[in-house]
Amino acid sequence: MTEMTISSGEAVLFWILAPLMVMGALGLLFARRTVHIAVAVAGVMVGLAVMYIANEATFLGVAQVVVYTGAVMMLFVFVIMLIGVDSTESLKETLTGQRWLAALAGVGLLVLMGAITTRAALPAPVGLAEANADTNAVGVARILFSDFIFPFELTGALLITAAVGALSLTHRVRLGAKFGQKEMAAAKLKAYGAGASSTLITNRPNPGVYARHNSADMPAVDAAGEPVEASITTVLRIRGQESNLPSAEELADAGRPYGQGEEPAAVPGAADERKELEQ
Amino acid sequence: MSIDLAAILIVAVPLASAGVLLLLGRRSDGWGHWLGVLASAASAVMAFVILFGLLGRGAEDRAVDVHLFSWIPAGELDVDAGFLVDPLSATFLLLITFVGTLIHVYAVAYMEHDDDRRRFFAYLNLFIAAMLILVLADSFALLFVGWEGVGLASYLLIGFWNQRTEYAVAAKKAFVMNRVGDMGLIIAMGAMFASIGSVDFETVFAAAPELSEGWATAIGIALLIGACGKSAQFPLQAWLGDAMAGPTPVSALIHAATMVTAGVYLVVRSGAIFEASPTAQLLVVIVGAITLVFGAIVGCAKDDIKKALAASTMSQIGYMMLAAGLGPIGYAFAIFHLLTHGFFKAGMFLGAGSVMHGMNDEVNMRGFGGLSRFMKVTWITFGLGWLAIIGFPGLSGFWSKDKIIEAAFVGEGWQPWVFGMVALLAAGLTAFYMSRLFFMTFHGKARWNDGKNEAPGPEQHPHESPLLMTVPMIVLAVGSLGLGAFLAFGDRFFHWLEPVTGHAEHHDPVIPIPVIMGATVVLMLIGVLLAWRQYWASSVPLMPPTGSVLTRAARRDLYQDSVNEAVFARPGTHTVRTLTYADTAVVDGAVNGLGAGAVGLGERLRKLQNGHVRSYSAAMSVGVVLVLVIVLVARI
Amino acid sequence: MSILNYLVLSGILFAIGGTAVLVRRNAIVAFMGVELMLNAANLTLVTFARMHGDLTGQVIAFFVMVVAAAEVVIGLAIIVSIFRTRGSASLDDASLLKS
Amino acid sequence: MFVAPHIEWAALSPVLILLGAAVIGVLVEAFVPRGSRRLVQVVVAALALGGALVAVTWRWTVVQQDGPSSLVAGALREDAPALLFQAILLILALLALLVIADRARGEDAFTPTASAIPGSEYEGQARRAGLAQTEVFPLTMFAVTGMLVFPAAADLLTMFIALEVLSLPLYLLAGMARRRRLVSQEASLKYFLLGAFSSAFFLMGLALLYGYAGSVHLADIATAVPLVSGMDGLLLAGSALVIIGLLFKVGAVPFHSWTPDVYQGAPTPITGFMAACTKVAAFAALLRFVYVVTPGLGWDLAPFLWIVAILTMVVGTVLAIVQTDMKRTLAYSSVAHAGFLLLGIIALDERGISGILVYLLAYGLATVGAFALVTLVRTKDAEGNLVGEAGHLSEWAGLGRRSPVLAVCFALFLLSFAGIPLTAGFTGKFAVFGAAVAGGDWPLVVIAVLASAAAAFFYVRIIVLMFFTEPATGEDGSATTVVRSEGLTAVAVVVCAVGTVLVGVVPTAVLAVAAQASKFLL
Repeated sequence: MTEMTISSGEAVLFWILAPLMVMGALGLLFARRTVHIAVAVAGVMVGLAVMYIANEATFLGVAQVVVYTGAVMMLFVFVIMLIGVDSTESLKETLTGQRWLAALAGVGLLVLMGAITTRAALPAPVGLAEANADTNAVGVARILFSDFIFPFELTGALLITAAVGALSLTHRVRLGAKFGQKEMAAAKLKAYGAGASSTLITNRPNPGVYARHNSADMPAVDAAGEPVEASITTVLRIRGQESNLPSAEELADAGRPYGQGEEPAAVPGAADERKELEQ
Repeated sequence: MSIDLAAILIVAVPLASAGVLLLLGRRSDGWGHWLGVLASAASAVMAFVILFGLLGRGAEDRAVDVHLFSWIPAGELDVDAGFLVDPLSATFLLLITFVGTLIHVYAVAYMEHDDDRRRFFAYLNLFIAAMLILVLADSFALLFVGWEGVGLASYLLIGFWNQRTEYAVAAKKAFVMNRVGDMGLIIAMGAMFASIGSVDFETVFAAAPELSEGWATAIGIALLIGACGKSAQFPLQAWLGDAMAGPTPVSALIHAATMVTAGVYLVVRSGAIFEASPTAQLLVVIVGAITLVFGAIVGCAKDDIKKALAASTMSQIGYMMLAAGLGPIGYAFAIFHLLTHGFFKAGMFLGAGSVMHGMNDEVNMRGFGGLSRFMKVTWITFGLGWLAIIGFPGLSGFWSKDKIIEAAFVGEGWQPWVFGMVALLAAGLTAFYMSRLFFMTFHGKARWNDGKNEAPGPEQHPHESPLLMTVPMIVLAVGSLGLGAFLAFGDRFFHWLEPVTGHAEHHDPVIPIPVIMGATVVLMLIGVLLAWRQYWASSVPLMPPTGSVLTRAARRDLYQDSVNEAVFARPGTHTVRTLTYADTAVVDGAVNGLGAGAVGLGERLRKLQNGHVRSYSAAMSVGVVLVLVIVLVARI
Repeated sequence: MSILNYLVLSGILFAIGGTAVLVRRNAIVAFMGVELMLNAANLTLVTFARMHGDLTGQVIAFFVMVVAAAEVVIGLAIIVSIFRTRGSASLDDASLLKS
Repeated sequence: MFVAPHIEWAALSPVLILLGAAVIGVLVEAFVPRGSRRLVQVVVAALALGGALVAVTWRWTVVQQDGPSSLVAGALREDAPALLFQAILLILALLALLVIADRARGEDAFTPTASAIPGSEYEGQARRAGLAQTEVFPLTMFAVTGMLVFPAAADLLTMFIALEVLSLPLYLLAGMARRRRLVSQEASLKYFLLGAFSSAFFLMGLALLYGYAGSVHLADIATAVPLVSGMDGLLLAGSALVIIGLLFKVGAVPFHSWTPDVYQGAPTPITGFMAACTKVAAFAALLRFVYVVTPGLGWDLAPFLWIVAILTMVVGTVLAIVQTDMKRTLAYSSVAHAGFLLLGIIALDERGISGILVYLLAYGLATVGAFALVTLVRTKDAEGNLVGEAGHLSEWAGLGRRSPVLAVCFALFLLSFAGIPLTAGFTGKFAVFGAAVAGGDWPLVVIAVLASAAAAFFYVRIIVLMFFTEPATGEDGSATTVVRSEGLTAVAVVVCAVGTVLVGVVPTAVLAVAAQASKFLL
C-alpha cells in the first residue's frame, strides 16, 4: 500500500467549503426562521456530499445528495410548511442555566472531539485508489452484499417500521358516511329550511366593481346603495384590509385618469399593506 | 423417627399450617386456631424426638448435618441449604417449640374476641417456622433466610392490630431498625465470602482461626451489628419498646423468649470468628454491658407494664451478650440464661397479658395495685417469675445469672473489674425495678376504680383469666422454679453444650466466688427492700411524680420518699430522659436524618427532572463531556 | 492539508449539532441538530475509510443514511401528531411529565 | 472477486421467525377484515414468540454440542450467553404480549386510533366504532426482533441497526396510550428525541472505533487493542461513547432522565414490556461490548463505570423514595436496578455474566408482573365510570383488603425488587454482588447493599399502604377499583409470580444454566 497524497486542489476546495458549512451549521443555533434553518442545513448536506466525493466516496456523495438533501431535508421542509412556514422562534432562553449548560456541553464536545483527533497519531492515509479500482460503487456494493448482508436485511425491518409508524400516526380511517357535494347541498338546504339565516344557499355575492386597485377588497353595493358586507372575504376583514365605498367626492373624481387624483393611501388598509411589504 | 426427618418436619409442619390458614382464609375461621396449636405442638414433639435422638448418641456424634438441596451454586460460591442439628440448635428447638406451643394455647383464649384470630395463628406459625429455620440453618445464607423470615413475621404480628396508626408505625419502625441490623449480616456474609470464600458454618469456622485479625474484626463487628438489630441491643434498641404495641402473646413469644435472643444465638454460633478477634469480642461485651444498664434504668421508670417488661428483656439480653462476649467461658452461661429467661420472661408477659385481660386492657401500673386478691393464679405464677428474674436463691434465674456475674469477674486487667461490677450492680437494679413492677401491680392499695374508692377511670372488675390462659402460665412458672436447678445440677447443661461451645478452662474470678454470690444476694435484697418501701408500704401516686401538679399530701409522701427518689427514681428519670433524648436525637436522628437527607436530596434531584426535554438532553450531554474528560484525562 | 482537517470539521459539526439540541425549542430544529450529528459521524467514517484504504467506512455511512431516513420519518410523524394536538411544536410546551 | 456470503439459515431461525411474524402482521393489517384482525394478530405474535423460543432452545442444544460460531459473515455471534439472553427476552416478551393483548372490561390499553387528535370528535367516533390500533402487534414484533439481534450482534454496525430496530417501534408505541393521550404523546416525543440524541453519540463512538481499528467487528477491535498504539484517545473515547449509547437504553444516570417520564406516559403494558425487555437486550449488548472489547482497558474505563454505577444506584433509590406516582416509583426503581446490574458489568468476571443473566430474569419477571397489575387497578369517579389507571400512590391504599390476591402478588414483586430472600430478586442480587466481590469491587458492593437497604424502605412503604392503610375515597367521590382481566393478564401475573418464587426458592437450575453461559468466546 502506498501513501496517498492530498492534492492542493482538494485543500482549496476544503478551505472554501468548510467555512461555509460551519456557517450553515451555525444557522442551526442562531437563525430565527425555521425554514431558513432547514435551507442552511440542506446546504451543509450538499457541502458534505462534495466532501465525500473529495474523499473518494463518489457513490456516497451522490447518495447524500439524493437521500439527505433530496429526501430527508425536503421532508423537513414539508413538515415545516405543514406547521407554519413563517414560524419564528424567540431565541430568549426560558430555562435557567440552560445557556450555560449548552455552552459547556458545546465547547466541551468541541474541545474534546478536537483533542481526540488532533492528539491521535493517525497512520499515514492509504487512500482508496486500490479499493476503488472497479469504481467506488462496485467496491461499496461488494462489501455491502457480503460483509454486511445481515444489517442490510435488517434495515428492511427499519423501513417497514417507519412506514407503519408514519401511517398509524397520520392516517385516519373514514368513519361514518362520506360527506360529498351532494350531502353538503342537502345539509345547506336543511339548515336554511330550519331558519338559520346565516346560511346561504347560493354563492356569496361578488365584491364590488368600483375598483381602484384591487376589486376583492371593495364591497358590492345593493339596490339601496348600501355595501353588502358578505361580499368581502372574511380574511381581508380580519386583516383590516377591506376598503370602504368611495365618498361622493371620490366618485366625482372617478373620471380622472388613474394617478392624477388623490393617492390610494386614502384607502386605510392599503397603507398598512404597503408598509408591511416595505418591511 | 430419624433426626433428619424430624428436623425437616419440625419446620415443614408449622409452615404448612401457616400456608393452609392463609390460603383457606375465612373458611378456616372456626378451627384455624386449633390447627395452629396442633402444628406448634407437633413441632414440639419433633423437638423432643431430636433431643432424645441426640442424647442417644455419644457426645462427639451430636452434630447431624441434614442436607436439603443445593441452593445457590454460583461458581465458587456454593451454598447448600441444609440443617445443622447439634446440642445448641436442639436447645433452641426445644425452647422455641415448647414455649411457643404454650403461648399458642394461651393465645387461643387471649385472642378469642378478635375477628382475625385465624390470621394471627397463621402468622404465629409462620414465625415459629422462620425461627426454627434460623436456628437450624447450617450456613449464614440460610440463617439469613430465617432471620428475614422472623423479621417479616414479627412485622406482621406487631402490626396485627393495624387499625391504629401508631401500631402500624411501630411495626414499621421495628422493620426499618431490623433492616439496619440485616445490613450488618449481609456485609458480614460478603466479608466472609471475600476472605474465606464460603458462608457455610463448617468452612467458615474451620477457617476462622487462620483469618487475619483485620478480617475477623470486620466480620465480627458486622455480625454484632446484625445481632444488635435483632436483639434490641444498644444502639439499635429503640424498636423493642414500641413493638409492645402488638398483642401480648406476641410480646411473650417474640420479644421475650425467641426472636430477640437470635442475636445471642448468632454471636455464640459465630464464636470461632469472635475468638479470632479480641476487639470484636470486647465490643460485644461493651454493648452487652451498656444495654444491661440502660435497660435496667429504663425499667425503673416505665409505668407501662409491658414496656417495663420490654426494658427488662433488653437488660437481660444485655447479660447474655456480655456473657457471649466473654468467649468460650461465657457461651454456655449465655445460652443457659437465655433458656431460663425464655421461661420466666414469657411467663411474666403472659401474666401481664392476664392482668390486662382482667383490667380492660389497662397497661398503666399506676392504675393497678392490690390485684393479688383477685387473680391468685396470675399472682403466684408472676411471683415465681419475679423471684426467678431477680435471682432469688434456688430459682432458675439465680443459677443462670449468678454464673454470668461470676464469669464477668474472670480475666485480667481492668475488664473483670468493670464488667463484673456492672453485672453485679445491674443485679441490684433488676431486683428494684422488677419488684417495683410486681408490687405496683399486685400489692399495695388498689388504685383502680372498684366502685368504692375515688380512683378515676371506668369501674374495673378484675378477675382471673380462663384456664386456657392460666395453664400455660403455670407450666412456665414451674419452669421458672425448677429448670435452672435441674439443668445446673452437676453442670449437666454445660456438658451438653460442650461439643459446640468447647471446653473452657476454669479460671477463678478476681473476687472469690462466695463473696460475689453474697454481694449479689445482698444487692438483690436491697433492691427488693427499696421497692417494697416505695411501692408497697407507701401509696403510689396515680400520676408520675415528676413535673405534674400534686396535692400537698402527695407532696409530703414525696418528701418521705425523697431518698428513694434521689437514689433511684430521680436520677433514673433523668438518665432515662437523657438516654431517650440521646436515643431520639442520635439514633432516631441518624435514621430519620438519613431518611430526611435522602428525601431532601430527592427533592433537589427532582428539580432536575423538570419535564423539559432540553434539560434532559443537557444533563446527557454534560454527562457525555464529563465522561470523556474522565476517560481521557490521563491521555490528552 | 491532511485528512485531519476533515476530522476536525466533523468534530465542529458534531458539537454544533449537539448544542442545537440543547438550545432550540422547536422540536424540528432540535431534530435537525441530531441529523447534523449523524452526518458529522458520517464524515468521520468516510475520512477514516480513506485513511485505512478500506471501503467499510463508506458502507457504514450508507447504512447511517438509511437509518437516519427511517428515523426522520418516525420523528416527524411524532412531531406532526404532537403539533396537531397542541398547536405547537415547542419542546418546552411538552413538559407535563415531571416529578 | 465477489464471494457470496454463507448464510446460516438454521441459526438465524429465531430472528427470522420474528421478522416474518412482524411482516405478516403488517400484511394482516392490510388484508384481514377489521373484525378478526386483532385475534389474528395476537395469535400470530404469540405463535412467533413461542416458535422463536423453541428455536432458541434448539440452537442452545446445538451450541452445547458444537460450540459457538459466527453467523452471516461475522455479523452475529451464536454463543451460549447470546442464546440465554434471547431465551429470557422471549419469555419476558411472551408474558408482556399477554398483558398487551388483554382487554380488561373490553378495552385494551391503546388508543383506538393514534391519528386522532386527543379529545376530538373523531376520537369519540373511533372509540364508538370499536377501532383498535392493531399495528401495536407488528410493531412489538419488530421491537422484539431488534432486541433478539442485540445480544448476538458481533459488530458495531449490526448493533447500531439493531438498536434502531428495537427503538423505533418503542418510540411509536409509547405514544399510543388510550387515556391521557397528551402525556403519552409527550412521552413518545421525549423518548424519540433523547433516543435519537443518544444514538448519535453511539454512532460517533462507532466511527472513532472504526478509525482506531479499521473495522467494526468487536473481535477485530479487541485484537487491535494491544497492537495499535498512538490512537488511544480514539479507542477510549469511542468505547466510552458506545457504552454511553447503551447506558442510555438501560437508563443509567445521568442518561436516565427519559425513564420516569416515558415509563409514566407510555401505555402501561408497553412500559412493562420495554422496562423488562429493553433492559435485558441492552445489558446483553453492553456485556458483550465490555467483556469482549475493553478487558484491556479496565483501568481506563473503570472510574467512569464506577461513577455511573454509584450515581445510578443512589439517584435511582433516592428519587424513588420521593415519588408519589406508582409508575414513576417503579421507573426510578428500575433505574436503581440498572445500577445494581452495572456491578456485574464492572466485575469483568465470568460470574458477572451469569449473575446478570439471573438478575435480569428476576427483574424482568417482577417488572412485567408489577406493571401488569398496575393495568388492573383503576380509578372510578363518583358515578362509577372508570377514568383510568390509579397512578397516585395514595390510590393504592387498602388494596390488600379488597383484592388480597392482587395485593399479595404485587407485594411479592416488590419484595423481589427489594431482594428479600426466597424471592428471585435475592438470588439475582446475590449472584451479581457475589460476582462484584469476586471482581474486587468492594466499595461498590457496600454502596449497593446500602442502596438496596434504603430501597427496601419505599417498597415496604407501598406494602404498608396496601395492607395497613384505610382505602381512601376522593373528595369528588372517586375511588379505586380493580377490574377483572380478560384472563391473559392474570395468566401473565401468575406465571411471573410463580417464576419469582421458584427462582428464589430453588434457583439451582437457573443458576446452573446461567453458569454454563458465563463465557463470551471471541
